[in-house]
Amino acid sequence: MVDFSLTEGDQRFLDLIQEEYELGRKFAREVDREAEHKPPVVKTLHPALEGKPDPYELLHESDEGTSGHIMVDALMHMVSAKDLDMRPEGLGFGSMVLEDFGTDEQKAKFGHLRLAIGLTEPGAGSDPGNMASTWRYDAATDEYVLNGEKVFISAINKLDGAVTLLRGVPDEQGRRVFSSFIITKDMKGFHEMQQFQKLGMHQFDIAGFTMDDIRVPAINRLEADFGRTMSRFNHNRPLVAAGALGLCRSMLDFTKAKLAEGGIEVDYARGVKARSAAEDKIIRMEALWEAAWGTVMEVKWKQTQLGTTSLGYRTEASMAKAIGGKAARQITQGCLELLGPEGLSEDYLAEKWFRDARIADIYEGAGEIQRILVARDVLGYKKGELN
Amino acid sequence: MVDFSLTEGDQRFLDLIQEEYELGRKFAREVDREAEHKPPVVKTLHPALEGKPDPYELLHESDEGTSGHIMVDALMHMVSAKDLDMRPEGLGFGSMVLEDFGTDEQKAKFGHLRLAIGLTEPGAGSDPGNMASTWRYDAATDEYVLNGEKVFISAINKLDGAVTLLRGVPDEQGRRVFSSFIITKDMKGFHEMQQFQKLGMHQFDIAGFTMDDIRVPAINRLEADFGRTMSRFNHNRPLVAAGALGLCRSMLDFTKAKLAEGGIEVDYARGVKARSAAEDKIIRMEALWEAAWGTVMEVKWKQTQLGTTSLGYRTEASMAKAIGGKAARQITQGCLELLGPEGLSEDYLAEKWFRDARIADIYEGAGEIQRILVARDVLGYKKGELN
Amino acid sequence: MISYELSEEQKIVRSTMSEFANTVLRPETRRLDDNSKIDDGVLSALWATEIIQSQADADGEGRSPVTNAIILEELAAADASLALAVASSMGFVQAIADQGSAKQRELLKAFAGPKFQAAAIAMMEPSFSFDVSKISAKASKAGDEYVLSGKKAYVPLASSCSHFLVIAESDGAADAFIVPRDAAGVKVEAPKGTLGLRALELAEVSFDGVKVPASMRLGEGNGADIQKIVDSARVGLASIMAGLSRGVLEYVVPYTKERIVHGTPLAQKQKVAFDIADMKIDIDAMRWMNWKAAWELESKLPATRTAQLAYTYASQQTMQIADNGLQAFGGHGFVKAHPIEMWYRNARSLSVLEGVAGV
Amino acid sequence: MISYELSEEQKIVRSTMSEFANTVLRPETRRLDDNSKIDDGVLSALWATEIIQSQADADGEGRSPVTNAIILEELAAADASLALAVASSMGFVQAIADQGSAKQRELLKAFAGPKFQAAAIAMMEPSFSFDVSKISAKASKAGDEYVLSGKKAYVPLASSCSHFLVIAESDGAADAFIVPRDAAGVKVEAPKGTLGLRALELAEVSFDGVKVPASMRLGEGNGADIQKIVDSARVGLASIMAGLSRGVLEYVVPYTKERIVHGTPLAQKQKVAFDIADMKIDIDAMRWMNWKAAWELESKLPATRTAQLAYTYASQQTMQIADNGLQAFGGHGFVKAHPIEMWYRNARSLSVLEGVAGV
Repeated sequence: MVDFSLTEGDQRFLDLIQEEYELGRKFAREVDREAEHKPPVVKTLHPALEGKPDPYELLHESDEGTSGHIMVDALMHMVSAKDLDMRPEGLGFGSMVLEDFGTDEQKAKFGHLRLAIGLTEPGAGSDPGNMASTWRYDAATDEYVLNGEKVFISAINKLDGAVTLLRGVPDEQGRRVFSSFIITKDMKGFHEMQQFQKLGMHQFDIAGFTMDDIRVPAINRLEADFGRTMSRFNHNRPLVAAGALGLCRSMLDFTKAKLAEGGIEVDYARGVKARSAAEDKIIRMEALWEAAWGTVMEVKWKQTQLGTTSLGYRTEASMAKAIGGKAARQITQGCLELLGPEGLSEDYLAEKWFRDARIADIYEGAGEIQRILVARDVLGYKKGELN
Repeated sequence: MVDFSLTEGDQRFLDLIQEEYELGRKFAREVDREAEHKPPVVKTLHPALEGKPDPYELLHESDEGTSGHIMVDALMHMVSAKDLDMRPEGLGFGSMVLEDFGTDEQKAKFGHLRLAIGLTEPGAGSDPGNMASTWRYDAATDEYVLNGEKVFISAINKLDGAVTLLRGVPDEQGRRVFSSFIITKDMKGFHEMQQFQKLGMHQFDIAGFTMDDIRVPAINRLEADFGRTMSRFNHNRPLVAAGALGLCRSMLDFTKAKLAEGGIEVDYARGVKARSAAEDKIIRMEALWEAAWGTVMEVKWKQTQLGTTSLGYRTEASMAKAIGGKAARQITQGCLELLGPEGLSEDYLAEKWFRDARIADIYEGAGEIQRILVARDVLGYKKGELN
Repeated sequence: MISYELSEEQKIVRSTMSEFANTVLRPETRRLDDNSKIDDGVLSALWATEIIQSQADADGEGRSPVTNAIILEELAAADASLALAVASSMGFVQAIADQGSAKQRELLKAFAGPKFQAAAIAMMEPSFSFDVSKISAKASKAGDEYVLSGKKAYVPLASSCSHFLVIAESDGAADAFIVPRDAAGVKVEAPKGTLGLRALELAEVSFDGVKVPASMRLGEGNGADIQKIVDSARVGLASIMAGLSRGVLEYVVPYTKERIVHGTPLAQKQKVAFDIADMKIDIDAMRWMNWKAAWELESKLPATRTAQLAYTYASQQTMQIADNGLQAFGGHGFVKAHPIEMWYRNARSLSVLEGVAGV
Repeated sequence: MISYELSEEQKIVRSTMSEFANTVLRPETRRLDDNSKIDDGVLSALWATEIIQSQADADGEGRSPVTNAIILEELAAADASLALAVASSMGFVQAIADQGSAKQRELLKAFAGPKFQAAAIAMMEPSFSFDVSKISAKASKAGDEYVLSGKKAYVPLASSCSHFLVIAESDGAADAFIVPRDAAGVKVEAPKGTLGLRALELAEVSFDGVKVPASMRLGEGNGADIQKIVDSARVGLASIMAGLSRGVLEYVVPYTKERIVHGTPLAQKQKVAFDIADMKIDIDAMRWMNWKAAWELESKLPATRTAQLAYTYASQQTMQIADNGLQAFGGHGFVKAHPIEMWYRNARSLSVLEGVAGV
């Protein structure tokens, strides 16, 4: 049965995370101003959260009475803006790849590590064909030797290491085989790079690392080739969209409240000809928000049915990411336009949300890439036929 | 000196053409309803124009006291919608190619003919590489033999013949050389096709012809290769945009008048926050109209400076066509939205303008082609580097 | 508990309707547009689907706005005019089934039979300033009657309707009145030629001092909730627009794959491929929005906001999809050899017809 | 007689300004944004261009809104904040030169000198409901004086200004008053941190019962035409936005040609190439709209409509150009190693600052 009701359990989690985000909001401006120039503030639990359980952990422990942890996770992302990382980083993207594709032995050995994912390279953007980083096998020591540079990595500063995807040096046939390796920061040859200075998301670490003859044994090599490593994106992409929608939710609510103070209220009953320009714009932005919400929830529902490692929902994941990225751009731009000059001020978070949101259509696969993936599926094209 | 004033002479021509268009408007609905099912009504002068001089002919005779005939021609196109062809077709596009590139001998022989241009083929769209029609030289009779099919030809029904661009059968090197030929309807092997049934522009003939072993002597072959034949587009493309803007002008004026009757008036002084949704939409549409107007007039000014056959304004011509085509789509769609259900009625011309305007972003090079041409110029790319 | 799972019955209805729409309706669509008329054969075929009949049962258990949204999308993927012919009667029947008194619901028996029977909500008015929030038609109470005056426009199949549900302002608020077509003072005009949905024979109906017994005021004593009728109409129209958009996409895909330009299929041009991706994304999003609003209606929750958002999004994106679809066809999009030009007209028409449908 | 021909003088001014902007201003732009301040050296260099001085001559023959539109575009192609620093003082000087009484125009002598001198129009107010048509600041006449009260916001370089031209409502209509910065009751707040144009030190200025002699009411007896000031401001801002957009395009072109993705330069992807074509088309269109509105101002014709349309188009398309420009850079657009992220901030800021400029 088609159903859009929230269970009481769902609502409890949404309230919990909302409360946590609102606590964070008080510190958001300060962190936004300073996080780029100081080392990341919140490596440990933020004092404001002392004694409060982690809602995501609670959900992980039990999703009984809810619409299911995959769905609730997405709903929690959409509740409002997350302005602050207030908890130590959980398991990173790399840890999930390990969980999905590691052997039992590898999970036993590395399962405790919190691992980022190292994919992008400075000259390659989203194009794996351009990857310059390499692995080679050294038969003399039975080790793999890793070299190269990875950038735009979320939270690498706060994690223990990374799963990194590299291309082999050419084999006998001249092929350069993709393979993934687990590396940790304490390894010789691992060099962490400085934080990027960026438009927004100052609260969110994005940096990189270089590999300078890092040597690892065979157990550090994952049976996760390019396709398998990337498949985790199907879980993540809709969540990136959901996070952007949470931010847009705050932006829309703020804008509506401020306009209402000046007498501009949104009436959903009337037709377009009875509306003010501001009202019409808000209705159109909220319509886009709902469109993206429905898309995110549909893929999360499908993921629930098929299981996370299934490839059966990857087009839907790309669709969610594409429409979420578009919503992030249009809604933040549109709200700031409606807020007028006062919206530019650092006295409010609106201008920060405008800056923060812009990454949503870029990372974890830009909107252009998602559209190519969707178009390939609709048109029945393979890679190479449509790029 | 930058100057946007109209001379008294300019204004006289604009008034003349406006008067003519308004006379035509009375018959517009009838022609729209019937022109597709009956042979074109107006092959000769429409009785309503009896005794009235042709403003374009007047302008051609003398542009003294005006901003110049190239500029005034464009301004006249933008005055309002041309709902009806009320005069016998003037010189066609093909005649202009003859004028630009014919020898004196050819002009003497064919100058009296009113010639369309035959470029597009049913399977080729805008892609000349796909042209299947051919010419071959028959040494036995010293004649050229022409075969194939041409479609989407403006006013072919009303003209005497066409200049048609064909590819040669492969020569010794396997090359297929483009060449243009003058053909007339009375030639053996020339078959006129039936009018297309179409969305709009019913008043405007678009049809095609087939060539079935048409034989012509050497004098019918023009020294106009592909590039030269196409160069005439630089003159025409901005005029297509201008015609679309004339139509949009009528649409905007009608919409503003009808909304004003219901109390929605456009105030250009206020800011966006003091506007109704309808007012804001009209201002944005009029802004797009002005943007396109400025672009059309700039290329026409440049054409005036450089001369019509110059290639020095071709990127500007593409820009004018692209923005004019975009304006035609957005403004007609937007106005009908504002007019609401009553705008759908055949009691008014608005719904006709909506249908008529849609061709503007397609013929004489679709918006996509214009953007490729503009991008090539901006990026310094040649054909083949960007398609 | 959030779920996108269709019931078994819904899955069957969907595939049945899809099959019916593609095989029976789609081949007729150009002919009906050319003739500006839905002929009796097609109307009978539509009626034989029992879509309307299933709305008319007295206890209301047979009705599901979600199922109706699914049905309308499937019908409209083949022909938006025919989908709206169904949605129009559906709106009438639903409003009475949902909000009518017991006596008023008796009228619905006529819709349960095997013979085609049209009825429509008469909401819109022939004015460029019309807005659903500003109704000009008036109903004034005089004793045990209301006297109804005003002009309604764009009523689907008006001359075939047995009844109209007329929305009129009464005592400062909008209200609804059940009026038989043959009541004194009711005049159905000849159909207007319209941009799109031509086969629907959209016509004006004027009400000149029509006497309506108080018992035919929808809901009798307390009157009706007109906003619910508008909400349902918005979802109905949005579902039809989702279907129309899907029809465009399904037609554009094979064409652009087959059409070779400069040596490559059109579909391999990024501009075209991105448009196609956006169509797919927006069509799915419309559907989920429609389902959500329909689910709220089905759950008797306030649906005004979601219905407005679904309708706004569908209106905006459907126009864009039809526009980009036409563009992908180039000159072939402008001629009647392909249905694209008709869909372009229908897309613009649907998005301004607030009030003539229901789910 | 329609012409797009620049005078010889305008051609020289354009190339001089372009050279100056690229060599002197552009290298400073990131540093100024980081420091949220325009330092004295840059201000002196700007002043030394004599742009402002040329506006201040008493007979008004030296002023040309068209030339000023050209200058602002050239400056903004390098740095929008610095262009607006110029446009802000220009707006002040122009309003007084155009509409001031002889006595008021005497004040402009101070702007003819060699030392940097700022002044600004104080139009906007610190309210989310602010609109140029709804001014809250009040000026009430008391004898030979006006008493001015209200709060103004986003005044460029406020703490460096010698004077403000304060727009306030007086007797039911908007009016303008020349107020020295050191008048009693004037308080300049510390600059606000803002999304963009950070170097401009945009600040609030409050006017608390400030006494303004009637002789300092712009235009004296009959008051001023505030709409002309707004028109001129809109054209000024639109010219700056055209320049900013051009800066984006000129930066995007080489990058996308050099950046190889999947074996081909980014610029050969249709999506990117079409965005670039649209940027070029829109930037040129903005320029012609700006020239047309500026020409109307210069010709003393009513310019409200064209100024509004130029401003509306520039606001809308500049946001889109900065947005698409950023997108073409992908992750590199989000980091401060490239100026794109700053232009994205500036684009959004410029389009909401109605009233702080002039041509």
